[in-house]
Amino acid sequence: MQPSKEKLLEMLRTMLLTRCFEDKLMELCQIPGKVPGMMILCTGQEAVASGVCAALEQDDVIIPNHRSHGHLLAKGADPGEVMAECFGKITGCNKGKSGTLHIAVPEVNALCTTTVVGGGIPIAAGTAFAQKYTSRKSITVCFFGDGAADEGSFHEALNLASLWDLPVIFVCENNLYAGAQRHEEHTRIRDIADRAAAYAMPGEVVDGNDAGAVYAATVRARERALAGLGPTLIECKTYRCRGHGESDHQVYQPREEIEAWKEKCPLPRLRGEMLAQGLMTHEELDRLEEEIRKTVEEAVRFAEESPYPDVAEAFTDVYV
Amino acid sequence: MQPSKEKLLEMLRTMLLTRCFEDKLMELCQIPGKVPGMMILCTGQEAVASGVCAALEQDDVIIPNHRSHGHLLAKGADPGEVMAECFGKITGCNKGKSGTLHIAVPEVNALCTTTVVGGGIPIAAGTAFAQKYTSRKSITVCFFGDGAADEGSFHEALNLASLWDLPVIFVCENNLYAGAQRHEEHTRIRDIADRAAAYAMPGEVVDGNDAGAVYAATVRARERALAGLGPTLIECKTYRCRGHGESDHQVYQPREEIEAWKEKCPLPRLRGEMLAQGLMTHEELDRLEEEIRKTVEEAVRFAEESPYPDVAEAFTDVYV
Amino acid sequence: MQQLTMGQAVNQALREEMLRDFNVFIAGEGVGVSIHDNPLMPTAGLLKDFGPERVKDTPVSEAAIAGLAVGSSVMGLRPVVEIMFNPFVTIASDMIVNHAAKLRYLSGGKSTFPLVVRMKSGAGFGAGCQHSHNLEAWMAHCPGLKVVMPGTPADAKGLLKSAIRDDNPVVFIEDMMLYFIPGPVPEEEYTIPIGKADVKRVGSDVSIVSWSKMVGVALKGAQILAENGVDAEVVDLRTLLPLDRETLLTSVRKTGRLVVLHEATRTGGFAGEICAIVAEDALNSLKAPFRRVTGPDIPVPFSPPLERFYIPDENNLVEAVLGIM
Amino acid sequence: MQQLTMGQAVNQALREEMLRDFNVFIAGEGVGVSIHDNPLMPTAGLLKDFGPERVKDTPVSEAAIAGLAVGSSVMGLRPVVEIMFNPFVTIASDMIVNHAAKLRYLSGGKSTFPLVVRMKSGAGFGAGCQHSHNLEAWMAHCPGLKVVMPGTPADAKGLLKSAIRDDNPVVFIEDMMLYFIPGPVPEEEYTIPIGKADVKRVGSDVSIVSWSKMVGVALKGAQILAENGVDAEVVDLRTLLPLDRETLLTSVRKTGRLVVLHEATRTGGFAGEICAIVAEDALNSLKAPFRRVTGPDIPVPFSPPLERFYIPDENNLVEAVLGIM
Ligand SMILES: Cc1ncc(C[n+]2csc(CCOP(=O)(O)OP(=O)(O)O)c2C)c(N)n1
Ligand SMILES: Cc1ncc(C[n+]2csc(CCOP(=O)(O)OP(=O)(O)O)c2C)c(N)n1
Ligand SMILES: [Mg+2]
Ligand SMILES: [Mg+2]
Repeated sequence: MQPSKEKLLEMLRTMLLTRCFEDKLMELCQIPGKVPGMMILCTGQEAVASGVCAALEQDDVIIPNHRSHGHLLAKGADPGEVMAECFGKITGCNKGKSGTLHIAVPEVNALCTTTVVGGGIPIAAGTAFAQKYTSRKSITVCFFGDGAADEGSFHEALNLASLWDLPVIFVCENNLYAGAQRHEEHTRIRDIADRAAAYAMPGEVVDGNDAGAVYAATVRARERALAGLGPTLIECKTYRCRGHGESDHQVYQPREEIEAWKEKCPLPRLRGEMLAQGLMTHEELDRLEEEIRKTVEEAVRFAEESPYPDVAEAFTDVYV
Repeated sequence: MQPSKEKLLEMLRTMLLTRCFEDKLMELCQIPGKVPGMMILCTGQEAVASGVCAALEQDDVIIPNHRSHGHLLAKGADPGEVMAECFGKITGCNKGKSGTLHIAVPEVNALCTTTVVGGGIPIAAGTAFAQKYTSRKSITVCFFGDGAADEGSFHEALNLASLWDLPVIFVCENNLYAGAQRHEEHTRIRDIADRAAAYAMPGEVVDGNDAGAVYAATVRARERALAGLGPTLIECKTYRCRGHGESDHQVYQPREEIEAWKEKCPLPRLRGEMLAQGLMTHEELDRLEEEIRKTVEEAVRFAEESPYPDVAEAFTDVYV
Repeated sequence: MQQLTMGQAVNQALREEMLRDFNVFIAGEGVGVSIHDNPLMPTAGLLKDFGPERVKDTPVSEAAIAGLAVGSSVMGLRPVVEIMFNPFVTIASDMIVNHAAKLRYLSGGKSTFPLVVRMKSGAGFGAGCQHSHNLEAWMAHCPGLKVVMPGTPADAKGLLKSAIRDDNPVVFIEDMMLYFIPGPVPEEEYTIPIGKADVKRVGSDVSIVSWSKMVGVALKGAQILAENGVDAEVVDLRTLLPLDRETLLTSVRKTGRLVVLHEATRTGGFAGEICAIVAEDALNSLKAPFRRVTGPDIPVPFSPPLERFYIPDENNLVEAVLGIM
Repeated sequence: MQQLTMGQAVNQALREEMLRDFNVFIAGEGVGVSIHDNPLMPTAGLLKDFGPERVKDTPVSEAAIAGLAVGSSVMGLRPVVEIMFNPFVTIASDMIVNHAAKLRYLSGGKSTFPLVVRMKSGAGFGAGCQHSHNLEAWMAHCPGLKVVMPGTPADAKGLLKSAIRDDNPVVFIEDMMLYFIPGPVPEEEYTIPIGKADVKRVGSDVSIVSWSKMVGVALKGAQILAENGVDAEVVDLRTLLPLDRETLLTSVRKTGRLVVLHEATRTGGFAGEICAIVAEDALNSLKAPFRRVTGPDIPVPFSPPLERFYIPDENNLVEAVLGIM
């Protein structure tokens, strides 16, 4: 299904928001003491989260991984609260206890975000099981990387999900690297989508820099899941334009490769398409970008002005 | 490659030996206090271990699983020592510390036998890595069940073995059941061999009740491994004619299914073929069976007459 | 009162909770169709009575089983999943320890994980060290989990019902040997609170602290000690996490002597925690050095005489107690 | 003497042992090509010097990494594999605990497993509880393993060389914070025996027992205590399994006071083992109750003030010591 104008706009907005949000984070984390911990950003991969989430309803669950800002913002998380969480402030989505690596936003059904590579995949089988068990009209989407597809958890979870026809979409964001290991240095297969066959599950390769294609594939897989036909594995081919974290200088990523992929950046692509097709004017685009800049500035202000949690907070939320 | 007369004889011998050995064990374990622990037998599956091991050299390593008697005897383990180990005697292969579930016989390169389902698979990648690292002219065979192919360890190990072209053959003995769960109750795919494609590895389905076919597939895979071309997954379709253990009354295995598979029993099959092709006379067969009966009797006598380990033995072998 | 084995008591608890709350379901390897057609096993008959939608046989995939529990519980279900034997919890431990135990904290208290992981433990079946390996100390070292290890059928039933109703992840460890020993279980509906120890025998000379199968050994030992003029108190912790410090300390302050008895190997075992607490908070009351009676620091051996030697018994206990009297 | 950080010391040890013995190889996620182009990291430069045959970057597959160690070691190689962060050892724990630690015993002593599993531990990097979770107590509860946790660069180098030459499986845990703190390391070839504690400061009033990063905290604390008239002895265990009971007991018998300091969470932490040993074998020498100074029973929080609060520091230690003087 081709995305409507509204959907295209929604995707463009979340992509721009994610990019702007993360550019800001990258800037801030250079200031000592400002943003603690690692900065794992999805620059270049924004079309995946945006395309997927545009195809979902509020009730649908997503299980993000360590590279989650795009997932969260596309699912509708509040930028200020996500930013505050990255800062470790009490007003953050998780009271500052999580930090950037495992932000969960249950309000928008972004659940169980985990930084254990592959850890979200069996959990997604579990949330989808609950959706089926209680006959909800919703599904689960699990985001993970190409590296995660080598973990045992991937295998066990996909087998189980297929066996029980669980309403879940496994979205592999193949950004060509798992840490410093290039795709062909961590597995012999070219397309991770081919692994779906090992579980009698449909698998599909999608251009992960084409938000519309990601959207369309997700819509199809979601319909399948809701119809009780079980899970789908969607591999989105994309690229990690930055290092793994803020301190990774990409020495192992060929310059030309980075440049070539920057050419394929999903943002100018969608923006260009929309302008070319007359779905949006330059003026509207400027206004949108300005609005997003403001949103992110506001998010940063909110995060900066928020207090750190009181030490007593360390002891809450361990148990109910 | 078709097996020679000698190979056929070798396979028949180990199959008969395994059957006779296990029939005896099943008899003995009914006597309270005689053979402790569980009795996990490979009745009906003997052609797999026999066919595989006939294609191996002494230097080749096998990694057996919980259903190991056939693997061990086919690789050349001493029946008396294996029997004594099942009894828990000090003369057992492992001084009585292991018992039937994890008998290892390093003398014949049957290493690291494990009763953790799927546990042997990553270990086999490790032994094969060592064989490659030291340029040995030998390979590793890993035996595991259909159930084990659902464990995460299967996935991680096959991916690694393929990535590094390790000289290993993964032999899945698909006996149609993982515990009480029938094949289609634990996975959606029909042929586990199809999973090989998920690692860009060749996968092959073999009639696991045809020792010759198993032998031929192993020879091919071994040549491939020795040539540096990497691992192969061989799925041997067979059947667990007894319950999972001695106390399992097979209530979940349809009577007709058991009967049908008994018809396909690999022993009469190979025996019949050899007699029909004139590779062996009835007289020679009788002599062979008699010899095996004696070997097993002798093994039982050895086990029975051997002492239990002294309690002080409990403390040895924890560390070097 | 009805006489039930622990397997039957667990079965009753599962049955009652599944009847009470549709959100409760069970999953695991062979929890429905099983290789044991034995009515004493904890999940016997549940498939027949509740159907395959609520009694889920799984592939041999411990990580997925535990992940199923994590994911379904955050959605409001109350999964009770089974890891067949304690050492296989290793494979599920990322899900249990890094996810079930931590995701609530990581969510800032927004998500809850009302799940139960049941597993069998204990030596004595000639299964060897890859089946028999008591790892309760691992689980009790993980904030965010609760760890329950009942020693009697009645405790098992009441505690499992509490575990299922608890909004936190609970690891529930059943010693297999207890599946076959009957004991009294109340007929009427009841629960037993998690986190409360139980003094199974009142005494004044020494506090024997134990849990699970070893509680029975402790009581046998106390009997022999009584014949030798030593009046032992037997404290059954029942829950290791959260620990009932109150009952523990009250007992040791009274008796002045501490012996901890567990089947797990000694070094790094949970007896250390008990000793530390007492040595921090009740040192003044002590009349004698502590003693730990535990499995030796070896993998559980298969051979019957060695396996018997491995498992602590009442004689080991009596000897240890008499040594500090 | 050369000044090296622990990362550099580990690097030297790996380098020297790889030069000495072709059977030594290293494997893990990013041990060759790494996201850290930082010369202070333990495996920096090894790929360049030893090539991809001996420096093996692996897929993100912790169970396979540990299985590779088990299988290659039984064949006579001496793998040194890396599990990136301590909590990920859960995924490898079946291989380490049920296989590396037990298969020798199960073989009746016929097979040996000369492998090393290195892993990073410790809070303080704002990575949160799925990266920061000290689980040394798990490993130290497993007979068949050795567990080493050095506190200085020199100890790390000497102990890692011993670990690589040891014919048993060794779990070698490095606190990441120590990667960036230089200390003196002998120039000449040396090893340090596994299983020997080291008295890092001699004192007479209290025994502070610690390991890994917390040894530095203990020494800082001892300094402050000295200014307050308390003469503390600092015992660096260095190896948790096998434990040097002798050095531990000698120290506590001398000082009469025990404070155990570790970063891991309190309940079920390895301090319990230390307390138990002392309460069993040196109770008569004691002048005061024990104290444990540890991480609180919570997952490691992310937010800077909370994470700082989590990690025990010299003030917590001093307060605990003064409380029992
Ligand atoms: C179980 C586990 N192993 C290792 C790591 C360290 N680590 C963090 S991200 C990462 C690479 C993951 O690659 P991929 O799945 O492709 O995701 P990407 O980072 O490329 O988005 C690794 C190895 C981890 N967090 N969890
Ligand atoms: C990790 C693990 N989980 C569960 C078990 C219990 N168990 C023993 S054998 C078995 C079935 C294995 O099935 P399969 O791999 O097909 O081998 P088979 O027994 O059929 O030969 C199970 C579940 C185990 N030993 N290890
Ligand atoms: Mg990636
Ligand atoms: Mg099977």
